[in-house]
Amino acid sequence: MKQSITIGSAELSNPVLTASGTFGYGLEFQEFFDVGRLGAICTKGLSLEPRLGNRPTRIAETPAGMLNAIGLANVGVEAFCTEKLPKLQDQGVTVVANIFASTTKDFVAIAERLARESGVLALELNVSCPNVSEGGIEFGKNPNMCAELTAATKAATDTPIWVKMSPEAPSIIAVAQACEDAGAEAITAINTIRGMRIDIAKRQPVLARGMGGFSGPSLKPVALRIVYELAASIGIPIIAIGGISTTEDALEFLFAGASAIQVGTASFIDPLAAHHVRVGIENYCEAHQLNASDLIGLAQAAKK
Amino acid sequence: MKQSITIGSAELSNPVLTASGTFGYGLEFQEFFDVGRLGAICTKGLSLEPRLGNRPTRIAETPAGMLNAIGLANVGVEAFCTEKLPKLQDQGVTVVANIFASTTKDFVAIAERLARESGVLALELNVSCPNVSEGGIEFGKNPNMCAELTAATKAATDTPIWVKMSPEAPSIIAVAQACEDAGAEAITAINTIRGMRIDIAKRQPVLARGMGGFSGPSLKPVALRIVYELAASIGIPIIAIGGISTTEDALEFLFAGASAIQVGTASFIDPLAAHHVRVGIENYCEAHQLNASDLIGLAQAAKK
Amino acid sequence: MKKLITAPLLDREEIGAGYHVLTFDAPDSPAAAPGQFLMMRATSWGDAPLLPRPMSYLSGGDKPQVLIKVIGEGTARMATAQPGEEYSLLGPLGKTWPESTLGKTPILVAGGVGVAPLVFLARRFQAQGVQPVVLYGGRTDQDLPLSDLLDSIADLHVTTEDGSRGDKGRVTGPLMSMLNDSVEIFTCGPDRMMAAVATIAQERQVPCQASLEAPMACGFGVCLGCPVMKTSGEYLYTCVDGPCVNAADIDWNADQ
Amino acid sequence: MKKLITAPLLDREEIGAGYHVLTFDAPDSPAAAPGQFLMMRATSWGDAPLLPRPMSYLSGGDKPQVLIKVIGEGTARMATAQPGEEYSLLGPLGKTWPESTLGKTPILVAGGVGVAPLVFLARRFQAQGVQPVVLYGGRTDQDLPLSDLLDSIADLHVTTEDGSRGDKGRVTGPLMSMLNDSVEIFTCGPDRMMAAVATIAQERQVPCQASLEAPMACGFGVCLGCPVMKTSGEYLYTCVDGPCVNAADIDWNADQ
Ligand SMILES: Cc1cc2nc3c(=O)[nH]c(=O)nc-3n(C[C@H](O)[C@H](O)[C@H](O)COP(=O)(O)OP(=O)(O)OC[C@H]3O[C@@H](n4cnc5c(N)ncnc54)[C@H](O)[C@@H]3O)c2cc1C
Ligand SMILES: Cc1cc2nc3c(=O)[nH]c(=O)nc-3n(C[C@H](O)[C@H](O)[C@H](O)COP(=O)(O)OP(=O)(O)OC[C@H]3O[C@@H](n4cnc5c(N)ncnc54)[C@H](O)[C@@H]3O)c2cc1C
Ligand SMILES: Cc1cc2nc3c(=O)[nH]c(=O)nc-3n(C[C@H](O)[C@H](O)[C@H](O)COP(=O)(O)O)c2cc1C
Ligand SMILES: Cc1cc2nc3c(=O)[nH]c(=O)nc-3n(C[C@H](O)[C@H](O)[C@H](O)COP(=O)(O)O)c2cc1C
Ligand code: FES
Ligand code: FES
Repeated sequence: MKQSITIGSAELSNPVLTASGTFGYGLEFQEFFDVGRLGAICTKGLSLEPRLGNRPTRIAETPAGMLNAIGLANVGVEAFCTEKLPKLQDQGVTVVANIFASTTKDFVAIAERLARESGVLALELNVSCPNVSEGGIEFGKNPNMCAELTAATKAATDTPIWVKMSPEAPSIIAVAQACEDAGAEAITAINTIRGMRIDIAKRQPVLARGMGGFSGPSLKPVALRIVYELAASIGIPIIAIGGISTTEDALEFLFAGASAIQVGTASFIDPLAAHHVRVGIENYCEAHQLNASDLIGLAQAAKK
Repeated sequence: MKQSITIGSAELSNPVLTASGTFGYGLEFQEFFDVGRLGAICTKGLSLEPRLGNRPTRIAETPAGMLNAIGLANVGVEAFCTEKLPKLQDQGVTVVANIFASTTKDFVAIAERLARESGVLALELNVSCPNVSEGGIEFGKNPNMCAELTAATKAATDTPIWVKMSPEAPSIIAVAQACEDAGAEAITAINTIRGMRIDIAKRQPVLARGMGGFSGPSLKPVALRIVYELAASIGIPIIAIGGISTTEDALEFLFAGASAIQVGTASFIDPLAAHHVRVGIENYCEAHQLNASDLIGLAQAAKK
Repeated sequence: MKKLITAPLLDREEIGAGYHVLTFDAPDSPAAAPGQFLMMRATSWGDAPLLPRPMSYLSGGDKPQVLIKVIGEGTARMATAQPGEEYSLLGPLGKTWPESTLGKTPILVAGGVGVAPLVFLARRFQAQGVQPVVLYGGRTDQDLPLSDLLDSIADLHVTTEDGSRGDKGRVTGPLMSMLNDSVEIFTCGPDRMMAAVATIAQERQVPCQASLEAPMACGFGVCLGCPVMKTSGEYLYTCVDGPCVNAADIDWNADQ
Repeated sequence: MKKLITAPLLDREEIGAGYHVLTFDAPDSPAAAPGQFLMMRATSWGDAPLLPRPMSYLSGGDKPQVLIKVIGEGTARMATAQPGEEYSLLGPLGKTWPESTLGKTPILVAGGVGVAPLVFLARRFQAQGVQPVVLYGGRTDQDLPLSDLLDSIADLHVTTEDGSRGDKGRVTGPLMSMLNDSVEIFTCGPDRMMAAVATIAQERQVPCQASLEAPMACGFGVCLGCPVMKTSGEYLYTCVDGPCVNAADIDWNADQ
């Protein structure tokens, strides 16, 4: 059955992507499976300049989940364009660039730099990272700011703009609607929620930054609820993220109304997770004689 | 070492309570251990009139957590006062009445009814239940409404008022500060976050109401972060809830700045959980020669 | 009185595709009666799966047994449990089957894994010198665990939907032909089967007891997660007001 | 090249209080070199504990071994694992110890469970016909797993802080007396021990390789969870740039 999915002006070969920050720059997984067969990969968040990231401890485990406070360590957009992107294109990998800045000006500059390259399917604006002090998430909490940012980056590039939601926005629906009105082609949801762990022996937070972003299977019920709510509230496609490890998890999100999904933390537990989910959805579609696009929103109809 | 803890004008024999809705009316656990030795129990949420609750399916499991949409089924404040409370007093159980209404008037009426009884240590205002359509959580999201409600119930009774926070408030800190200013003697945090599961085979939400409140170990990192933030922002004691199953979990919350903790979902997995946590904290205090009150906020000092 | 104990698995026997009998070594186990259940989980589950699973006693005593069918993660783990593995067992919970009305012939109507509390009941009848009739239905002959055992202690009639064993069809067919003033029904199985049995019983004015299922978190009346609608318009809570109930009290058409 | 395989536990041997050697039956295991590690978790863990745990190879081949010390939930589960239990093993990961400089005598400085990658290294030296010196320190004689094995393949010197075995004190004492132009150091153990060894090595201008530890989520460079500060002011990532590094490159005083 047909696996392709339309996200705004982009066509994906299938609805399975990988989540930013959990899949490196994509190349690291080629040893495990053919990454080019995924719908797309989202890069680690790219900033205008390279970033070292936060000091350690950066990660901690929680029940069925984890915390991270990486602090957007990345090679910077320039090195990405010259060192990573050509290899990804060589290997036939579809790339979504996740980008981050603390000012509209810098977001626009990154978008412009990427616009000079071919082979970037979409820009995913990360306005929802809880792990840096400067801005970023402030855009994601405020509908007006987020809409302005969307419009500004859109004006700077022909590449479609996707906006990645923070679950901590006072009203995610308002933010998503504002982005839709401003020309975003898709909403990705959700980024991590801030969480914490305390080291009993040291009597201090485990993470050097105190808090970190909470991800993994334990996040799934909250992410699913948000996607379900968003799907009933906006007209553009939703790309769902949050604790997706298995085909069943992915189906839950598609049934809830997502057009595609991203596998995140699960890739740490099983580097082949995204591959298995892609094959699993394909098998489900065959077994039920449905195209992948037919799965979208099947559980919305049952709404009371 | 001394286990007693002061919460506003109330003195608790120790910092371990049980969470509303997870401990029935307290009597059900007497077969397992002496409930009177806990700091207190919080009753199932009481409304002015008895409530049947939502139709099934009301509960579902999630990774290291669960969802519930009970819909505040309860016997009503009158039956509680005549049938449950006398027995609890007989058995020496310290009782916090968790109360719920959709209007200030009804909140006040419940407070007035309970004021006629002795043996209620405090009223915990549930302004954070995600599982009923009428009001409730609207109070918990809005600092002004919540402050007015706090003041109104406070005026109606001499019993101390605690207010239970919703993690979905746009600013929990603002709500908590407003309640403090309005005379609340403690803040309890947190109630559940809304979550969801979809039944793949039926292609519809597992819960009849679609969504439910997410609780259990998986909620812990988010609850801990909120308690840590609140502790730095308000002057009244915090009673922490969210995924506490073990002594170590409880210590994390005390170190984060809570003055007491509530054991919730864990009582379903092990009806003796609260008992074990109480004994565990006592042992920890002996081993480290600290009073229970010395534990409060030990990890706040380490803040960066 | 209910008690929380930890007990090692003594033995696990696979008795057909997806069905296992688990036996625990629990000398301090409190006495349990047919129809009662326990909430069980292995210590090794850690935080996930989180909740204990409700399972009917297949037998009580100091070596309590359950019959499990693999459904999801919890039962899948039980189906691979090794002897020695430690379980927490909370029981006995809920209401037993009421005693039989004097002189009436009990007809036990079982479907699939619902057979467990009926086997235990059949043994109680056997001990009382009563020979019950058992009507046992499944989709195929693969879905009739413990039928050999039942054959030895009761007057067993089997139906399968595909005719691979016994009469072809459902239990309701033979059941109708058996009903008269001197019988009473005890049933446990899929909701739809019990609803059909209850309806027939009501039409024919035959007493009918049913053992209900509902998702459960606590098992002893504190989470309020397991309501079932009564004809009176109120809820009963399966874990404390059931699982064994008078079928006539239940609104079998309620949207649950 | 790294590979993800699932392999049953072949054997678990407890070799002292809290220490266990796990052996896997992994005929399709890729070749691993001393100092490399794998990310491992049992299939039975389900969703919790979530992340695989990094463990150094104690030996490679088609029956790879690890030495584990019980620290928390993951290692506690490993310490009770039964033969046959299925593990996922992702390896080999990270950088091996560099080859020894021609003609220099290797001194292996081990602390506690850090001994594992050094035992594997000692075997490589043995195969190359080089007899390494091993300096092995623990708090008590309970904290010296595999010391008998080491005794048989290396020139072993033991220190304990309480004097219950070998010299009383820390490894740094004997180490200082051994340093000269013709030796080089390979060390793995607690951070503080390695920092002390690295400082001494630097003062005496002796080459020193250290195998680092850091919390890890992925183990192959994609989560960016495992940075360690270098003297250059940049981070290296332990899983891909290490775990074996030149000790002189590390800022041992950085607040990690
Ligand atoms: C009082 C009582 C007695 C029971 N006695 C037995 C018994 O003797 N033997 C036995 O095998 N089972 C019995 N059950 C059912 C058993 O509790 C469930 O099959 C089990 O909890 C499923 O757990 P799981 O982790 O394998 O599946 P889960 O992962 O929890 O669920 C897997 C799928 O099965 C569905 N499911 C969950 N619970 C039930 C249920 N109760 N009925 C049907 N589908 C369900 C879920 O919605 C989900 O889609 C009893 C239930 C009750 C309430
Ligand atoms: C490259 C590498 C190789 C390793 N090789 C071995 C080995 O051969 N044998 C071995 O036993 N261990 C080894 N470790 C350490 C091992 O990974 C940890 O002990 C293990 O992950 C702890 O898991 P847990 O679930 O038991 O404890 P957790 O529950 O994860 O942690 C329990 C407590 O231990 C602390 N902790 C977690 N990780 C570490 C750590 N790396 N060091 C110290 N404390 C920690 C936590 O903060 C927590 O307080 C290695 C680590 C690395 C990075
Ligand atoms: C280690 C780590 C790093 C992450 N880095 C980024 C990032 O750079 N940009 C971003 O938008 N999201 C980042 N995320 C968030 C994920 O893309 C995803 O939204 C989140 O983890 C929830 O999905 P999951 O539960 O499947 O992991 C990161 C997550 C993790 C765990
Ligand atoms: C089944 C169930 C019923 C609950 N009912 C109430 C309630 O009536 N009133 C209330 O304030 N909180 C209620 N809660 C929320 C808990 O008191 C607690 O805030 C929440 O479950 C988080 O804690 P936990 O993770 O320890 O369970 C309920 C929770 C559960 C699981
Ligand atoms: S299972 Fe909790 S009340 Fe019935
Ligand atoms: S452990 Fe993930 S980058 Fe090193």
